[in-house]
Amino acid sequence: MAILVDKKSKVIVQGITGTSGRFHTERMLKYGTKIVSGTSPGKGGQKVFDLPVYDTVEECVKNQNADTSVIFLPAKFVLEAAIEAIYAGIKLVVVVPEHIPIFDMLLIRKEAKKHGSTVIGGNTAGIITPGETNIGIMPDIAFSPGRVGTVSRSGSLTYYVADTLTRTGYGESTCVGLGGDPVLGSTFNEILSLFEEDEKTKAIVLVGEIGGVYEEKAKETIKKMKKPVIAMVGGVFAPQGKRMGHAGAIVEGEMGTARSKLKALEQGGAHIAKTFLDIPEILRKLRI
Amino acid sequence: MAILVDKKSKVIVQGITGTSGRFHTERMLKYGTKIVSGTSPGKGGQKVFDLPVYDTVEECVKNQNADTSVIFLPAKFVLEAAIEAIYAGIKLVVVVPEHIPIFDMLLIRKEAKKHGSTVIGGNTAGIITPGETNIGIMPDIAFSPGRVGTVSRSGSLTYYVADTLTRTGYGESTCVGLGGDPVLGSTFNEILSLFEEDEKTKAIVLVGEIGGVYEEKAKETIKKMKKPVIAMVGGVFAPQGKRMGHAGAIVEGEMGTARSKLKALEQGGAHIAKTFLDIPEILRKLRI
Amino acid sequence: MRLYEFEAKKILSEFGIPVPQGKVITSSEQAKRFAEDLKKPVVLKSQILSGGRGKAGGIKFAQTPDEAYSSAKELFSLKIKGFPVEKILLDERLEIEKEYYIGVTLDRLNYKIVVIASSEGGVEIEEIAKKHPEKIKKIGLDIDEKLFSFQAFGLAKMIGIESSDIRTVGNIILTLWKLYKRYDAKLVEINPLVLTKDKKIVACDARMSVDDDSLFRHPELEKMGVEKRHEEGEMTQREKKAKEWGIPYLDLDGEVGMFPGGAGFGIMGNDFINYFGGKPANFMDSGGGPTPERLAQMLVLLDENPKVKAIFGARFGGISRCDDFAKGVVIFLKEHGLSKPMVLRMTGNMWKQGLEIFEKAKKDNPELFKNIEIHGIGTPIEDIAKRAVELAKKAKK
Amino acid sequence: MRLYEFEAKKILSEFGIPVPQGKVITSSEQAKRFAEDLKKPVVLKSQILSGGRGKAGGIKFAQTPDEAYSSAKELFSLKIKGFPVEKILLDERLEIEKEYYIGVTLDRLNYKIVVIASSEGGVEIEEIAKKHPEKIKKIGLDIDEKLFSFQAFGLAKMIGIESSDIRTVGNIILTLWKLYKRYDAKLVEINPLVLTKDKKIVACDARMSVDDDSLFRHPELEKMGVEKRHEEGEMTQREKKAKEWGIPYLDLDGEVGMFPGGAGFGIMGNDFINYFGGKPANFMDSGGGPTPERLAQMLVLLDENPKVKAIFGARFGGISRCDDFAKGVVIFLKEHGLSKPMVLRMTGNMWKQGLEIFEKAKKDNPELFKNIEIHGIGTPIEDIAKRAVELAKKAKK
Repeated sequence: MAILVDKKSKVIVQGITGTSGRFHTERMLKYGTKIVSGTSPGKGGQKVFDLPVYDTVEECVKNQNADTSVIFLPAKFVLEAAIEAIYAGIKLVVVVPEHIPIFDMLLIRKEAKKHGSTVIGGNTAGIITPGETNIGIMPDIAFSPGRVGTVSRSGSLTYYVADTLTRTGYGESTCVGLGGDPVLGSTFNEILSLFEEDEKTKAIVLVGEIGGVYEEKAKETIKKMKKPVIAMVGGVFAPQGKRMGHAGAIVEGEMGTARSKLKALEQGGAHIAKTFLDIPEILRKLRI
Repeated sequence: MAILVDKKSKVIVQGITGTSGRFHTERMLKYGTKIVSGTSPGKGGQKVFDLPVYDTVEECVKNQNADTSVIFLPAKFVLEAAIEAIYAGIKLVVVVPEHIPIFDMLLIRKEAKKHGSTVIGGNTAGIITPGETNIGIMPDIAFSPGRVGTVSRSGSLTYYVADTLTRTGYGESTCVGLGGDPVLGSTFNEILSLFEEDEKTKAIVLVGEIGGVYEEKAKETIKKMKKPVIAMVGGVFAPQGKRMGHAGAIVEGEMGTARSKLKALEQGGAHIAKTFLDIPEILRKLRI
Repeated sequence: MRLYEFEAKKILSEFGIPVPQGKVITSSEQAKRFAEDLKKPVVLKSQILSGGRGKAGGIKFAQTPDEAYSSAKELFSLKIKGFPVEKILLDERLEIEKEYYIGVTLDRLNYKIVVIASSEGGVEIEEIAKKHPEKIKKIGLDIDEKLFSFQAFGLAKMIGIESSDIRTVGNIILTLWKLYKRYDAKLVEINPLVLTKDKKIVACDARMSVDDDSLFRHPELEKMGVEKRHEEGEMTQREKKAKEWGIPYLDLDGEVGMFPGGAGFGIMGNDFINYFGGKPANFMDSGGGPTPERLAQMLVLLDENPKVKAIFGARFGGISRCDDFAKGVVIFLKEHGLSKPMVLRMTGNMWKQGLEIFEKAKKDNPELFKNIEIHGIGTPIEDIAKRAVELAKKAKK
Repeated sequence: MRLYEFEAKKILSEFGIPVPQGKVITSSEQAKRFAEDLKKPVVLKSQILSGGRGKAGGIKFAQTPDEAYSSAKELFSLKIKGFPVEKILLDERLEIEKEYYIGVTLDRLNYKIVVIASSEGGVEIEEIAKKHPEKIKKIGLDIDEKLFSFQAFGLAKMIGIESSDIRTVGNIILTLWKLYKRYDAKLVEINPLVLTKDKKIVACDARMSVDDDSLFRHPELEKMGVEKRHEEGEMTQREKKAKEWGIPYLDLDGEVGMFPGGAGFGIMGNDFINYFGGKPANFMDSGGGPTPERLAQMLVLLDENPKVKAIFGARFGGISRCDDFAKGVVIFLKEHGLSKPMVLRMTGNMWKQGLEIFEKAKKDNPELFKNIEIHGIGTPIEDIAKRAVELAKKAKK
């Protein structure tokens, strides 16, 4: 098992005719991801890697029972693309582009909740269930199938964690990129709850960073969980009031410091890892 | 019994410090209507006929358990006033002013439905349960307590009908002014259904006029009703494309003609009255 | 309240929707001159506030400036539904490959704004709905809901627009919805939306109707010269006068002058007159509690109208008192006099006092009342209507 | 991204919210002149992008133009949080009767826009929240929900505004929410909103922060001179240079130059350096698959910085390939050279090929690599960080 996606997921690429849409479609296909079609309004009827291109997501759903979408479009087109997918009945929308305007994400989130869809991102590296499907831009090389679930706001940290878990033989059930933008389609809480229900997942690694309050809020969920959560938070020494690469990575006032996040996570019962090497060590101690 | 309002209704007047607010407050009080307070933002603390004036409806609800509101304000302030009442938990909002912009009424209706409130009007003469409460601008003189429910889009026709019912000894359970505006807070269907459930009401007189489709749609409800409905529709000889006094009284294209309304009502099983004198005659035949 | 085609097109064009090159002309000379400037075949379209313009001969085509001149001359001599053609929209003539319908309207019953598109442009939407309901595609939106681009693209797709054009047509649909919201419209339609032989998308004809009651928040319409008017047809001189006085008033074809209280009874009273074999000369609404001044204005409108042979008066004293009403009428009779016979019923609040006022005035000056019959609660209103019809018939002889 | 107080006040004022009479000045002479024009006591407020301005002595009062001159002079010689004061807002000094707080902000967790008001103006809202949570009133709205006037009036009422003023204050709250929506703001607050002794309501101080990522739809901000900047503090020269190059870069206080891949690792790598006893000189993000040109720019930023004593490099080849990365770095070394010691780890996609490229280049020109240590997957990244700290310490001696 896995969460959110597996080898049966029927994936469409929104923006498939663009440069990065095309590039990552090829990569994902190579991994074995079941991509069924793509969209590009005004380019319906074209083909990309033998996949049909449609004008609307509705057609992808009607013709091919698509249930998952990954968006490769400039940030300003994401609002439309994500809501189109949600309205068409897509159950998981993966928003790869970064710097989505906050107001747009608020509306996307609202519509997603209303229609029962899940959105991950913006600025997510995607989601991978190793050995089954890889949706987004995560590099295959770091990942191997296994028993740890990972959820992270950062792509690069995800790779280091995956690499660590692969080299120490744990592997991953599913790895979810929550995204680096300030307002996200999903929260740590929601992904943690999914892992808690997933049979294959024995423990969860949560990787947070400065900015926002999603980590702080995860405390409540972790408290109620049976599975152990190992948490790592970047930015303990981050400066105040300055964005660090990710749109969402900024300490504003007293909100969003790594220390407050670590404190909350620890209060919730998470095991804190300072470096990547701590992760397999904690897993060993927990006898996972 | 009665529908929507009775002697226990705790009424507030929105716009109580204005000329017509003041005038009708005095009239309603004289009838015995239980007016508990009024609002006028910025004039909180004043008194009108010994009634407290508040800045917000919320205060009327908190301090006096108000459950009904009647609005006496210029059309352009009705959107705010009605939604304020709805959000504050007022269960019945009576919109007396006419010429409420259509878009405003759409939003009022949506919020009312969402919050479980009923709105009648705009451009309603109000609602009266004779002998108990009179909310709006209906002249007491025409009405007497009794067993016929009336619902009408026109104030003047309401008075003629009431007068007829009074003089022939039937009287009225409750008389509801649906309103003369093009988009109304309540529909014939909804009021008919309330009368159907009301013990005191033995028959219903529905008075329609050209414009809109509320009468046509009443057909479905009338079909399902056990109580007889007597219908009268004004404007059989109305010209095309011209507003007749009421903002809503206009035949646009093939929509809203009196003939189509009468046809639908008759198909639904309503007894058609051409003139006021027909009403008591039909009632007699029905042995009401 | 309906806008002229040229007004609607001006608004569309301001919002970036392509319309034909065109100009409003008021003389045949202008038609020629503008046709010369255009250097293209043209179409001349009478600007009237009603449908069925084509069938009434209100649209003409012209190949040359001279033809434009003569066509314009013909149109300017035309009356459509009784109203002379005063303005013509002279548009370049499009070479049409395909016609579509797009529109935004109000569904009052479901409290929705409905965006509509059809592959069958060029005919009335009601007709398409009857003949090819399957060729009409709709999206219903709440007032606080947004139309998304993808929905507009999808609508374009559904009516068979080519993939390469769905952005263009979709954006026009989106713009139409924005414009609808922007102007508190009741209806905006482009019919037909045309795909020309050279593959351009153009709004060939447009219709727009706005909510009269929202005009207070659209001063920009007034700036464009859009004033309160009928949904169909022009206002008569008398209607304009009544409008200035603030009296809801319509001229009708008959001979019974209507002097009622209340819009609802105004409408129903007109039916009564018809039921009893007469024809009303007008519709009128007094408003609640009319002042003596307003009563005078109402009666002037009837008295001055040569078509009016007799007057049907009805007053239900509600908020307003019958005694005040009677006083007002008496003042008018004394100051102006009434040249037509009138039958009047007065009932409701203080009706007895009202009748007494009339009685007294009549005693003082019987001459003023020689053509006036006044009734109270004892006479059904239906009998009054019958009597008015009788009086009108008698006066006609 | 934060706006200066004077920018925020300009926007408030354009929306009709009353602000004190004021002017931005850049010299003490201007201070004097404007104080003379005003003919009133004034307040001089340093324009910096951070809180705590008052405690740092950044605000001064002056009774006379001469005092304004000398106060301005003092402020212009001041550094607040390391940045010189370059602009002063000179405002008329208000005679304050009562201070309130009103603001609109984002609740990311609940995905709501929150309208906030408090009777306790003049202190930070976080402080009020701690000391008097009961004195804060809030309304949470969805992005597609409207704030109604009555809600704004109600909020004003709840914080104890007099009935006679609730329309004025309510309308300011409503305007603040409109302005928040209009500008894609993250925060707009008026603190304090002041009731003056002569009973006027004035926005005495204002703070506004907008969503950097929505700037593409706000060209009007650029027109006002608002460019991308920090939430707090000014940009350094090097940060501005990096910004021109499109590289996310921050100057920090330490001596270890950070040459990482990925924003997340950039943040975490800084922590690692600290954990192991060092201090990073910067934060940097390469973006995915940096070009040779970008790699060169990144290294230039570090090489030119005299504070940087050693460089910590990390590359996880994901979408980008390690061989391409190695090629880019080699090109830079050949063309520019690197004057600082660097320890670099490269792993992931094609890491072996990348190492081979380095090995070959080193063999060809060992001199270029004399200060560079290159590691592969065999060495944990933590050890690399430790080594970078070591190298920096050694270089400092």
